[in-house]
Amino acid sequence: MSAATTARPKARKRAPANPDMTIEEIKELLAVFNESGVAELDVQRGDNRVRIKRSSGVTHEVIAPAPAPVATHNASNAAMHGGSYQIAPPSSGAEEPMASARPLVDENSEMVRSPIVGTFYDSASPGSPPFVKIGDRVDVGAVLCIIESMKLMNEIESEVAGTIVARLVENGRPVEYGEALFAVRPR
Amino acid sequence: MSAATTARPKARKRAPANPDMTIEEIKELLAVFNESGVAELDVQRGDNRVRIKRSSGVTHEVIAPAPAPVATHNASNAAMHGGSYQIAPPSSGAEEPMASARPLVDENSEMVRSPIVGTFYDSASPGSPPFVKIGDRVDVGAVLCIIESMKLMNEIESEVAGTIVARLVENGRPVEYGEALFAVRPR
Amino acid sequence: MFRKVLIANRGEIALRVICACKDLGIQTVAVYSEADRHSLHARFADEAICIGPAKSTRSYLDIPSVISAAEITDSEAIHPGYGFLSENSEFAEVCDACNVKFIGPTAAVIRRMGMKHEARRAMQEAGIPILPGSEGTLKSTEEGLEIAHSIGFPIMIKATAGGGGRGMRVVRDASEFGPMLAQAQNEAAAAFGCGDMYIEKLVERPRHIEFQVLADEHGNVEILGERECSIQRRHQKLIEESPSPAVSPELRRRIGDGLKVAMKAIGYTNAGTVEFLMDEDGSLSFMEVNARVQVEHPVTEFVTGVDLVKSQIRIAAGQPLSEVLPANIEMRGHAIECRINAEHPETFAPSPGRITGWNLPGGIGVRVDTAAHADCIVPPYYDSLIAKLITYGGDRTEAIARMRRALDLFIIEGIHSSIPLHQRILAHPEFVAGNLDTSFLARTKLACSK
Amino acid sequence: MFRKVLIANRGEIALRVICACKDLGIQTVAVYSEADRHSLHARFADEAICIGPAKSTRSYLDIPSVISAAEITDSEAIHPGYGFLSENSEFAEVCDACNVKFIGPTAAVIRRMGMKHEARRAMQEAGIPILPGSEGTLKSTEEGLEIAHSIGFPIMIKATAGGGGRGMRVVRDASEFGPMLAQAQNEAAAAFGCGDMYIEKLVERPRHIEFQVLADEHGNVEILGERECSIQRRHQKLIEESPSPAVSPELRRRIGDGLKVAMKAIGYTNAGTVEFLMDEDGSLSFMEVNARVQVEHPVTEFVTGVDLVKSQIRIAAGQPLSEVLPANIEMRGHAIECRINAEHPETFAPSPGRITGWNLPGGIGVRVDTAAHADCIVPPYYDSLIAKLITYGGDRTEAIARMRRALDLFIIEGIHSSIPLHQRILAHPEFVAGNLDTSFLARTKLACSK
Repeated sequence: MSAATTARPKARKRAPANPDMTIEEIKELLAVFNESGVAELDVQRGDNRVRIKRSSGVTHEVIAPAPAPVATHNASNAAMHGGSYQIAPPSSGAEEPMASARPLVDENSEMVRSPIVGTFYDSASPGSPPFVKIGDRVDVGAVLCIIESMKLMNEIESEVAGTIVARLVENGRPVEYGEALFAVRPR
Repeated sequence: MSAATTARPKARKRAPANPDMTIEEIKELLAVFNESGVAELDVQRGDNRVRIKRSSGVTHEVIAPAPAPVATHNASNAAMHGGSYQIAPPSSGAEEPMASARPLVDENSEMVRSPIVGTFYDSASPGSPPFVKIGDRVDVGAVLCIIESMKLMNEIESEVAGTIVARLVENGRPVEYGEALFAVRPR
Repeated sequence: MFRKVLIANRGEIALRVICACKDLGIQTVAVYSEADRHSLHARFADEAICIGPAKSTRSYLDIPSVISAAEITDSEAIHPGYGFLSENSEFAEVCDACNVKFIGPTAAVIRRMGMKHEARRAMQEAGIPILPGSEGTLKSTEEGLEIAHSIGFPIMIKATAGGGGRGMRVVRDASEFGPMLAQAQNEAAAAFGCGDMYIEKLVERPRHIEFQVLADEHGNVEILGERECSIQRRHQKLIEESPSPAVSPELRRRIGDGLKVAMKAIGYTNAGTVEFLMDEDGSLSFMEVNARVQVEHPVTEFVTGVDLVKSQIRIAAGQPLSEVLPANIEMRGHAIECRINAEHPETFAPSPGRITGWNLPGGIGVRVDTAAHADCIVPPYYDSLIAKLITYGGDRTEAIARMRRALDLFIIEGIHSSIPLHQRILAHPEFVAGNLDTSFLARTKLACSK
Repeated sequence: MFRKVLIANRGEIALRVICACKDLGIQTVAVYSEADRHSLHARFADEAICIGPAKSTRSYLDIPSVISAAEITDSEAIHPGYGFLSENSEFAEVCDACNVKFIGPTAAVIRRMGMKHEARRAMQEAGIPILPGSEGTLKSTEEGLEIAHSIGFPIMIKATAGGGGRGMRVVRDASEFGPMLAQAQNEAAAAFGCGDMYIEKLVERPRHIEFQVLADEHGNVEILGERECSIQRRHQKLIEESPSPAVSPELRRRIGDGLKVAMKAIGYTNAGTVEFLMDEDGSLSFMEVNARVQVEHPVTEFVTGVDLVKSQIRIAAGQPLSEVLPANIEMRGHAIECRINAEHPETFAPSPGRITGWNLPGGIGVRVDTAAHADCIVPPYYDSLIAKLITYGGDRTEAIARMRRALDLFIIEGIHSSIPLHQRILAHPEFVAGNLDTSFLARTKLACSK
């Protein structure tokens, strides 16, 4: 299961109405500004705003749109682990759901997500050692955990070979479809 | 009555969904700004807003009109004269009402707007010649027309000295508060 | 029936009247100030006329502008809504003079009902119970003090032209009487241009109960039950319901019968509301007449099935009540209204601005009257009511459950609203038990009464 | 009463069930597909569980996912809404096996009602009029042709497992019978995995009339009047109303009495709808039973005052009808529903996408059931119903006037909707006169029937 196959189950941030201004566009604005010789330029586009000021040879102030609401995503993850299932506001539209887990782990790691709704178990039976621990190296097909669904124990196997860098669900917790279980850094 | 005191009474076109301002447009704005000699330029178009300031220098303030809606205004005027009073849709937000008449007349002309709701008459009595014609030069206080309201004939006087460059209402038509009656180019 | 009606108002009530006109097949003319250019009442009317700048004294309250708008559009009648010109007898007179039908009582009746001591006298003559107090206006401080002593403190000093709590003082002790009277007199003179005062016995913690009147132009009067409006903050109603949990069928019938006589004697026509205070013994005493449609009229519409605004228009067009109303009106079920205001739910600070997120509750038993919508601007110039949320149920319990649910599903983002306060009130055991009076918000500490 | 209910559905009906649960003080669990992550049913439920990707076979139709969601949330009951798993007897069985109460009839009854020829037989046994046709399924083409001859052409060939017009053919001439039967059989086998067919006499231009049933788990059955759903396009209902302009009180009572016997004999429980065709003589013939809550249930709620979804839940919790329903249900007034679909009003092409502008109509006599809102996305994966607009009036004329007004005030921008079509239908003299049948759209040229 690749990180791109399933989306994050819980996102709570409202999406901006306009596409975000890119760094390229801001760069271009700065170039235009420098050529122009004006003292101040203020560009607003929906939630995005850029203000450029010249004050006799001092710096240019750039208020760029916050590109990555890191704090928000952490908060969101925390809420998820707390067992809350509250959902984003109605008007939040297209989002980049995958961005959420990024701050927790390395850029290159992939999420192992639950393919079904059920209960997460980290070992074959109560008391036995967990299938995997953080830092373990796993091969494709290695059993990572069990999701119990309708009295059936479903073994969840790794689809990548790599190292477990994070575990995201406590033993015995319910999980949704698509919920992130482990982060694996491929090798 | 200065052009800035009252707003356009009738707009019927749905505001465009606000295409984002492009860098090209901002560049052009900067060029216009530099040529203009004004101190500050503030352009808002829906969610988009551009403000440009010059560090030193004084002169007067310019409200930059949205350049586009020529067609809309003509349509609007036509509809208005047809007696319809339908109004803009709810979602259309901040507009620059003053921009409306600009395309009809010279940049420097000012609108004489109706200070009351009533019926427009261009002469003192049926059959007598109109108070003013296009091309006439008028002084401050010159009677331009009559607005009948509650059986009272209210003489509307020019607040600027200049030349009548446009007349916007037909004889005997109802007018709203703030509706443009004449355009006058000040001298 | 009228061919075209002008609505001299804005916001939800303007839209409410437009709906009634559409339901009757009547063309509509909206008037709007520059601040309301993009408002729904201007959009949904067949014609819309800008009548002035944002300031209401120069637009919605400006009689010549409104009348001119009626004239240039050939409107045959004007519905004034509530507030603004609705109880302005001069406006009603000008309408008459201009041959435009004013949808409401006659100018003479509006004027008489506006003089509180006159209305009081008219009710007393018709056998409606009134509070002990002065007969007519006070001639002097000495006379006032004497009357106050005779009925016993605490008493209320009230301006005959009063409204909204202005020119009103509670006096608990004879020593305060002189200064309080002077204060109230000054306030009334400044606010209403008339410093005439009268005295009434103070009812502590009263329930506010009002009866809905419909009267045609042929001498027929009907009473459509009562509403309880005890949940108030600074004399501003927040929640209303019908029927009142405190009014028995017997009391309802008795007051209703009295009011039929009284309103006929007064020569009342069209819709009106007679407000009462109920003391702790359950006795009702007349307070005042509101000579217009009331903000809270939908709760009566829900329980009686009668469209009050449509009725107003049909009455003004000369139809008799026998045509306007069904043969027998029975009150069925229970209805509650929450006034959703654009204000902070704790500080009550007004909160104008752009509504960025908006979800209206719907579903069974829910009615919403509003002119707001997603991405609209609530202007700072007018009153803060942005929506009326009304729920109906087979009984009060069901109406409350549905109101709670509807409040939960009502999303307003971008500005503050009174929804959180309404949620707290609807969840309060005293409210659920129907233990209501005008001090409810203060004594339950849900909001300071000041 | 249940502590917690899971709603195995999406859109307006999921929100409708959430409202009923909130009104009963029951906690709610929503399930949603990845496409519905930001939908209101997920937002307004107390808990929400993602059960799969957008494709409904892997989410809303996936029994293990739904059951697992119920298990991990400790839900005591599941409300299936309409569509999806609502008439899936296997799902009802799995619920039973997992000790989760399925809010609907028993698995056995759902299965029997799903076999159209079985339902037909059950009704016939209870004395409900059925159309002339085959007894049971056809054994051979020859037998079918013989039956067709005996009842006379034109006839309908229908699949016993059919629905939505699939596996159905009109045969007007004996020569067409063989090929048509083969076609229909193949279609049914492909669509439902069962090629069993039966024959019924064709009613040309029928009215579609259906009766609302509520039955408790103690053998009591009540009939809550009828709905007329004749305004259809390709077997999809567009407008429904109650009562039907074509059903007399006498006919209503007679069919109602028969249905009480029939549904009791069948062992029917919870809510259900019995569909009839009315021929040009005004005779009703049984067509099929829908063993679930109907899309158009709100019109019955308006005229009876009964909350059908709340009733479903209370019945499933074991309450007898004597507690669930008021002592005597009277039908009062008239209600109409327009199904507002995200589709082009002329081509009927689906129109998913972002709703950029949205104004819900409100005011007197208007109910809206919707899960859409300003700035929401209508996903392309599910059915196109985005809102149900229901109006009520003292009579049909008032309900129509209010529906026209509400349609005028309903603004949807960014996607196409069926509102313009509804406006044309509501303005059509034949509709106003109540001259309805299932060919209405075609014969009035308001939409092609194909």
